Amino acid sequence: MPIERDARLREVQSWGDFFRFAIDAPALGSGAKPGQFVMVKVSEGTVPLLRRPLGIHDAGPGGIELFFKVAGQGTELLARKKPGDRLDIIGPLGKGFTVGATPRGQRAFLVGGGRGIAPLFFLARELVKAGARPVVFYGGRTVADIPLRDRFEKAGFELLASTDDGSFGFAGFVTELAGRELAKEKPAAVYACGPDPMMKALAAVTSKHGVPAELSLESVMGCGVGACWGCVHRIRNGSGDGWVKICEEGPVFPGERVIWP
Amino acid sequence: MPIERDARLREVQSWGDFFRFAIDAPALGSGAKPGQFVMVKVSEGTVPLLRRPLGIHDAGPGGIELFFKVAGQGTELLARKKPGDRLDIIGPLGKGFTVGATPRGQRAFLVGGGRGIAPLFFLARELVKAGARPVVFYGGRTVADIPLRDRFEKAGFELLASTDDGSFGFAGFVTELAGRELAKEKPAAVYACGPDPMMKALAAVTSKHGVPAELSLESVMGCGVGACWGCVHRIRNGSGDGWVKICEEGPVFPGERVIWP
Amino acid sequence: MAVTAKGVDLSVDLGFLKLRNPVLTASGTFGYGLEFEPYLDLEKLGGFVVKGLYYKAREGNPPPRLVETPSGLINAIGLQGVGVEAFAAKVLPKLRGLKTAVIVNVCGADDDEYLAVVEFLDKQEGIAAYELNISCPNVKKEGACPALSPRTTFDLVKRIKAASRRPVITKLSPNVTSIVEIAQAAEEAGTDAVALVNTFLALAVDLETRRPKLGNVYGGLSGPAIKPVALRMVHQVASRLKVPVVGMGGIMTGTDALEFMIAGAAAVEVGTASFVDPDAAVRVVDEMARWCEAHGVAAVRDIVGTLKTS
Amino acid sequence: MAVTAKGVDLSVDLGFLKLRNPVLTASGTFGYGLEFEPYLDLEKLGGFVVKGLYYKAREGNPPPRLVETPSGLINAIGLQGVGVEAFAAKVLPKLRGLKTAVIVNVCGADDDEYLAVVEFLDKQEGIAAYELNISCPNVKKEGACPALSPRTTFDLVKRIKAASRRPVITKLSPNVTSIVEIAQAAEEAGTDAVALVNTFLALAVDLETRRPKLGNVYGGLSGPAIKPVALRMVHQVASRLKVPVVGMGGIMTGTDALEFMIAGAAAVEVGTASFVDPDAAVRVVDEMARWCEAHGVAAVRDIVGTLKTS
Ligand SMILES: Cc1cc2nc3c(=O)[nH]c(=O)nc-3n(C[C@H](O)[C@H](O)[C@H](O)COP(=O)(O)OP(=O)(O)OC[C@H]3O[C@@H](n4cnc5c(N)ncnc54)[C@H](O)[C@@H]3O)c2cc1C
Ligand SMILES: Cc1cc2nc3c(=O)[nH]c(=O)nc-3n(C[C@H](O)[C@H](O)[C@H](O)COP(=O)(O)OP(=O)(O)OC[C@H]3O[C@@H](n4cnc5c(N)ncnc54)[C@H](O)[C@@H]3O)c2cc1C
Ligand SMILES: Cc1cc2nc3c(=O)[nH]c(=O)nc-3n(C[C@H](O)[C@H](O)[C@H](O)COP(=O)(O)O)c2cc1C
Ligand SMILES: Cc1cc2nc3c(=O)[nH]c(=O)nc-3n(C[C@H](O)[C@H](O)[C@H](O)COP(=O)(O)O)c2cc1C
Ligand code: FES
Ligand code: FES
Repeated sequence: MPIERDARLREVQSWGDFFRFAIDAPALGSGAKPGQFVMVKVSEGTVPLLRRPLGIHDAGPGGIELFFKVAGQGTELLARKKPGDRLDIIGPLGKGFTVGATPRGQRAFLVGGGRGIAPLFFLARELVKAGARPVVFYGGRTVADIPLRDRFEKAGFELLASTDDGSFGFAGFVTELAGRELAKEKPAAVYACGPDPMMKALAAVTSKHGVPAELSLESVMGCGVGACWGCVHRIRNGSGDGWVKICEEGPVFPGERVIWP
Repeated sequence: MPIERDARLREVQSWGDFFRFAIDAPALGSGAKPGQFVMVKVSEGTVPLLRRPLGIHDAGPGGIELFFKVAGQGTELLARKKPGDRLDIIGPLGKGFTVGATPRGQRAFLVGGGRGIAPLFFLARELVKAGARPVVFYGGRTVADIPLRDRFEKAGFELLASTDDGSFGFAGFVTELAGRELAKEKPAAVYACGPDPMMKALAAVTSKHGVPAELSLESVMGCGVGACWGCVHRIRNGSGDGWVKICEEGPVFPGERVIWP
Repeated sequence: MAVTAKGVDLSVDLGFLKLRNPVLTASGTFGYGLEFEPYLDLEKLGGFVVKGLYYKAREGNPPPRLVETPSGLINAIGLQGVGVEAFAAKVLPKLRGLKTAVIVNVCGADDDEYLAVVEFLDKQEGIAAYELNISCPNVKKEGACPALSPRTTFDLVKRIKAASRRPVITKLSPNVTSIVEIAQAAEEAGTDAVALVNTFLALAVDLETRRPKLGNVYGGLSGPAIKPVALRMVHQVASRLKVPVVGMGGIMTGTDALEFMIAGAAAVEVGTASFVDPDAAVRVVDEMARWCEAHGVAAVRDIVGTLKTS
Repeated sequence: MAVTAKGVDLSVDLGFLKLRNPVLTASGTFGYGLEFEPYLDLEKLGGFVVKGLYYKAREGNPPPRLVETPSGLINAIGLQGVGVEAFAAKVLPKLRGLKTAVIVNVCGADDDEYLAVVEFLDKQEGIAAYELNISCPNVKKEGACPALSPRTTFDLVKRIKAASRRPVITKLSPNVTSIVEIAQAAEEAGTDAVALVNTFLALAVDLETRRPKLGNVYGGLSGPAIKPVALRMVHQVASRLKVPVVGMGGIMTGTDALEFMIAGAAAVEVGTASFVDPDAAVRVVDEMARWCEAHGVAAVRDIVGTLKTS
């Protein structure tokens, strides 16, 4: 987990509030696994003080890609960076998705809501490499919230889109869409990232059908390295329930272990 | 004294740590008098918190010019601005130099040390307009500290330069240089801006020769509008000595009224 | 305006004083008000608190008097000012006409001087209330002031209340173990309201000279840096006192002001922000109005103390 | 390194403990140390203070546990941790080999638990000293803790000192009227050193939900925002106590650390900065060394308490 102080922003693509950064950072790209994240310094000064956690959207020997939505001060500052700018990034951090949970030849459902789609592109590529057949479910409030459709399709991934307002694809929650497909034919595994309500609903569906699910959780993070205990989520343990550090034991947890408020 | 929130940086010229900004801001330019200053917002956030006081380097109906040296965090941020960027500026503030102190046809000495040269360009122009004959003394530690030489000469002003290290012009303090000229033939008035030691030395020279001097003082400023009492300097009053607000009664004071620590 | 274009009622009633809106400017950051006339319409403010007044004119502290810190400002002005007589003769007449609440920040080197200031000002017209500044950290050694103990607070407030013909808002110091105890002492002594917080006693060091950056060694920290602590203190005090609380500390925006009101402040004061933007206080009023409109809040006073802590 | 390439001696002697250099990491911001091994060489630190330890494992507070403020961070972790037994079994063995001072931050729900922790740890090897955390604002209601009164401070420190076979550094709270009084109480009770400051009790409000932004309502403010107040307190305490002072609060750079030492700190702790840069503490050591070299300071200890205030 190096500190890459000389990462270079190579390419920026944006759709409204959504941004995709291609970053030259060999040290980060090589070791990365899907579902892991990085901590990005967004300000040179003390406002905001902390780094921002962002999932690894894609990775290779040359570096990594990020995909983020402007949510506030930090991502707003990050969005102003221009190609050629230096970035200060720590990672890869955390434990990722279990690619191996989907045997060769079998189907895996990847369910992403809004910015939660970010880590699923990297995951889809790794699943294909492993001989699995990813099906991507991509949902948003409206069509503007699902800008990565083309990217997934160009990459040759099967993608089903949904919007709450019906402005594109299936009209309704992405969890409904995924639920229907899942009822038709069970996938070997479901991998998901998105807002808590979506994850909660999905956890219900998958457990009902007895399909193993892996959920990537979010929280405000202090250190990202397991030192501050600031990023906890309620998780079922052998020993019982407890506040577990998302940055260290997560961000990905088995659906049945996640306890929702 | 308007708040010009939509001033536009038109042109940037720089020499190492020194920057000249030409700014479109009609509301600021029209009313300005030489020796007055403006308060410039340097950060969108809370670090640094306060505006920075900068003298008016030149002014006209279209706007103003600033000339500054990077001294720390605020001027460092300011120096990053690019042509086209918006600037948030309050001014013109304070009382300026008394152009009328130099009668038509007579000579005035303008003594500037380092960044202190800033307000003297505007002053020289106004003196010429009033039919006076400004002689500019421009000093710095080394040649790199006196980048505005050409500008003054191109504008047709008589300029005598000095450097402490002798790398350009007279070798020694600008106050010595001015002192010698002053000993030869007294000017009607001396106007000065620069570091305290220079001002102090100059005040001594001018009072020795009985030449009226006007000194532009500096201080950290909170409000720039006379409300915080944060910018005081020791000044002789009819009533006696006191801490006087530089932003309101100054920044320019008669040499004999200024009390040095 | 007391009622916005879209019909939101911004007025607040402190009992002893009705304000057009809850936004005042903080003492020492708004001069005598007049300095700001070029930048804002004083009658758009709920009111303003003038610079701390002693009976006699004061020299103040040697410079430097100001130093910036991350998201903060330390000041050690030392309450330089004109004294009550010059204030009454030169300043007050110009303020009298204004349709806004003029509050005078009352100071004293000892209890007698506080009393003298109040007795003198009681004879003047055009003052809405006194803000009793028992909490300035820049006058006595290491920030000593009456607001550091319930006993001295009680005694001074009691004496001033007995003498004053005007409402008294007691301004408290954050440099205490229990600001609730001090506030309660002021309430028992009969204060009409409490204002908090004054500045935090602070030090900045110049590494190169190995000297304090301020002429007075210590100074008072203000600005956004202190807001979270000020907000906590306002919440603690407001949830226990009967008299209204005037909240301040790092308010830069309408959002900041509304947070203080939700925490329990019946009104707020804008301080350091006026240095950054001379018209900041009016901007705060406008932002507050817009938020109420957008959130269907009919009267801003309805949000006071609505913080849900469970 | 104790002596830099250019021959600057960074070592400091607290009397009871010699440190390679004056830079420690602050409790709760450096985990159990091991989390940071990928990012820095623990043996380049003067030492590190591990996360606060209770006798029993603790749940901690419900999230959200962190919220940022201008130049600051409010935390309400609530001292979630593994408890002494797991610490001794799983963590301590890994730390024992390290050539750096390992200091354990000792906590307790009551005096008996503090004592139990010390008695248990006294039986373990590989601990250089105890930092007695009597000042955590996130455990009891509204930040109640022993460090808020000289009496409770004296009693607890006295009891711990009587029992402990190791040096005790008492960690003080800034949420007090007179930190000098509290520090003197700790000194009279026999503490070997004092560490200050812990966090400032603070509140952040979410305007939209009208709820506190932290699950625990109040939390502790740290980071650059608090540095000027922390520096003032270190100066006040160091100029009056005989025992050494460990200073902290918003230290991000070597300059910050040196300012604390000039104000009187014999050593410093780097806290929140380690979140921003996991290797911040080592960077602080390097910057400190470079400054000494550039300014002809032969031994960094020579600058301790050299602030000229007149
Ligand atoms: C492991 C992990 C991976 C993530 N990956 C991505 C990603 O790939 N793309 C992406 O767009 N976002 C991602 N996020 C969320 C991202 O970190 C936040 O949107 C970002 O930190 C917000 O910072 P800000 O300064 O812009 O907003 P702030 O001003 O800090 O906050 C804006 C709002 O968002 C809330 N918030 C702040 N931080 C978080 C957080 N970490 N999680 C949830 N809510 C938060 C705040 O409470 C506030 O209400 C990830 C979060 C985690 C924990
Ligand atoms: C009326 C007036 C007119 C000025 N005109 C000009 C000008 O035309 N061109 C120009 O380059 N500079 C001018 N200055 C000085 C300029 O304001 C400071 O250099 C600037 O504020 C420094 O800000 P900073 O954030 O870059 O440095 P900081 O990080 O704030 O400070 C850097 C160092 O400079 C000191 N300092 C900060 N502010 C001042 C100040 N106002 N005066 C003296 N020392 C200070 C600090 O104590 C510190 O040691 C003027 C100052 C005043 C009061
Ligand atoms: C330069 C300056 C001068 C001040 N003078 C006074 C004063 O005279 N009387 C007083 O009660 N408070 C005074 N204060 C404190 C402010 O009124 C206010 O309580 C404090 O600054 C916190 O609010 P803020 O963070 O919005 O500035 C002063 C503050 C500053 C920055
Ligand atoms: C997330 C977090 C957890 C903390 N936990 C502890 C703790 O367990 N024990 C303790 O004495 N101090 C604890 N502190 C306080 C720090 O040790 C330090 O005193 C404070 O943060 C000020 O230093 P800083 O501004 O450099 O962070 C904690 C601080 C933070 C930010
Ligand atoms: S963010 Fe610090 S422990 Fe997870
Ligand atoms: S800067 Fe505020 S009075 Fe001069």
